[in-house]
Amino acid sequence: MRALGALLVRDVRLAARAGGSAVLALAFFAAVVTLVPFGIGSDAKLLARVAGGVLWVAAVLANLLALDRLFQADYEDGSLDLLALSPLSFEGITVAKMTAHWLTTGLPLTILSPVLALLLNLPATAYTALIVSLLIGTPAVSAIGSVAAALTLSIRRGGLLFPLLVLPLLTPVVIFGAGAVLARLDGVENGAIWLLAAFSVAAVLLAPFVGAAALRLNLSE
Amino acid sequence: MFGYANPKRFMELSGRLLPWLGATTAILFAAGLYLSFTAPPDYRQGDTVRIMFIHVPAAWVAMMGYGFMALASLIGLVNRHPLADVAAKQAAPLGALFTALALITGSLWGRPMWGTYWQWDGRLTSFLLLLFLYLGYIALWNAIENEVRAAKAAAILALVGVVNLPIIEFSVQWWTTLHQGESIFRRGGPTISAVFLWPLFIMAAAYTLLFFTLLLVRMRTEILERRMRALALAANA
Amino acid sequence: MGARLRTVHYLEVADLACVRGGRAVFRDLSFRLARGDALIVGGPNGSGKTSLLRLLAGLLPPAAGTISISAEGTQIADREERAKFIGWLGHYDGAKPQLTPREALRFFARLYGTASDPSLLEVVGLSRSADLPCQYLSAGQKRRLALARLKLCGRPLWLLDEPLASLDASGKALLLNLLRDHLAGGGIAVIATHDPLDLDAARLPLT
Amino acid sequence: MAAFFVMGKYAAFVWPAYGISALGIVASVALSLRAYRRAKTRLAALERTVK
Repeated sequence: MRALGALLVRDVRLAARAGGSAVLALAFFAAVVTLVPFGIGSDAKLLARVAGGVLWVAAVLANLLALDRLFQADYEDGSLDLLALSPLSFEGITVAKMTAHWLTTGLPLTILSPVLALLLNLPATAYTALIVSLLIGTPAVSAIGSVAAALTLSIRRGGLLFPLLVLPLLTPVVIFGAGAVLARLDGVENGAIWLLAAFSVAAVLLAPFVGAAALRLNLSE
Repeated sequence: MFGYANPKRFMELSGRLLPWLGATTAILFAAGLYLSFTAPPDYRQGDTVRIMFIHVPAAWVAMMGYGFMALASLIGLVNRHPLADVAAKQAAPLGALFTALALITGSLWGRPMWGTYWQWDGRLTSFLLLLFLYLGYIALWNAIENEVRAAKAAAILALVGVVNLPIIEFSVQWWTTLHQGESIFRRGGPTISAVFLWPLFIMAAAYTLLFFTLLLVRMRTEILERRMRALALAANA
Repeated sequence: MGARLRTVHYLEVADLACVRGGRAVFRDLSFRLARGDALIVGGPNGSGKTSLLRLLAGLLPPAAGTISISAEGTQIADREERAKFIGWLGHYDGAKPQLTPREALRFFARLYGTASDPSLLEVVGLSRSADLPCQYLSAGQKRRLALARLKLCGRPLWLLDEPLASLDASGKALLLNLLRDHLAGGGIAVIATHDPLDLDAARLPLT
Repeated sequence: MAAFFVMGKYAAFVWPAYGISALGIVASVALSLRAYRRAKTRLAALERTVK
């Protein structure tokens, strides 16, 4: 366990440092959300209606920014070999990487989201739903993203292929996440948040094993 | 030779089977098309019902194709048989083709009803996502140089995809109820009267056989190409 | 955890074969190394030196043949089990550009579960640049950091891939000292290199 | 015969649907067969040079 903690602390430190992926993802998230009104106009009522969806899509895209090189940096500079030879199992490596990514990208995005929701005139009642849905949904993004990162780590320009692999698998997260915000907006209770939680729990529990299988195959061929 | 195991048996077997498979497919297509055009127009949809005879079979093969790909990937991963990887690799472009045909015919079929070519209806949206899953699989396979690693990575992706398909299907259906009412496909769908069952069934059989015929042809091509690579490698080693 | 592993009695390789990209790199390779033994693997590029080391490390599955370690009285052949005995020095040093040598060593100590030993930085001659992010270190300095990590993890079976690369004269002397201490302490080492290394070791030229 | 082509005023949808499907199927059959023939001849040529 100490080994897993060591890798987690190292990755959080690396991401948080200047030039690390954490700051980059936040800036990208803010940029995309700020761009939307220029596209669809500043009509407050319209913005309020699409705010939940826009914030959710922008959050998922911002998450992907840091995900495709989750393992690739270590693969290219020889660290992955050292991790493979450490007491840490491949499952442990994936858990550490997934958690580090969520702590440095998923969580900060969730914390920043209410501020950006102001820009989109999200009604006050929906703020808790936005934060809760992002809090529950972003771990699934980190989980599924880390599996795709493990699959594409040996591809030099895997960054282009990465969204294509991940986005179809993330549609349920966006549907239930944005759906939860919309449900709150319309004052209806349709269980979106519970479906999101179920999907997230499943993704987080299964990802380490699938990610480990992907790491093993990429290292042993 | 350490290189690629030479599946002599598969080549012989498929060589003998293909002519029969091709002939049967052609006959089924002829019969299916004849029945499709001689069936009476539907009392509600009129002649657009004929599009159903090529939309439903394409949709069926699109889904069956992904299931086949996932099964072949599982076999390839579990007992490392290279033939399973070849089958999975060659099933993908075919599956993608039939998914695209399902989307196009689906949109043409819905056009008279909806007034637009694209309607965010549950079934069509699911096929759009299925197309992305196919494209992701094909792209992943081509992006990795090392053949064995590509086969395994794609296999894992196919298995992750097939596990996610029902979830994606459910979430899209749930999502359509959120945003607008029923659509023609899901309001119990057009109740298919008996006279339409025969053309539908024969066309579905024709599409399925076509899938497997083309699959065998493409697998044989892949095997020949792999043998060429092995020879070329051995020649200048 | 690190110290306890010193008791590897021998490394046994029996008619090992390796296939890379559909081509047989080598086959029917057998040798046995006991405590204190070293093996220098020579041969031109592409003769499979790195592949052999990766096979021994358990990072690669052998196409044929077996590799087993006898440690603490048991025979271990499983790839991921064997990996826990390996001290690895690969082509790349695994130095994270944003981390400083001190932070890197502290990370490896916690990762490998061994006591962090800051004095190692002096031993390998990095005391002056201990707090400089690795991106500013020279290749030789990064290699010295890798040597410090190798010593720190205290693993009994060292696998070194072109260890002399980018090392200056004093670096070479440092490597030899570390190697001799390791072997004297009952460790085993397999070294893939072109350059002459005056170490009394068995030779295995891969054609 | 003309009624057949009008397709009960839905000709603009039925015929493109069949047309595109036919195009897709015929193209995939042709491409697959051509690729096979090309691979066969190139392999035969390579085997001759290697012998």
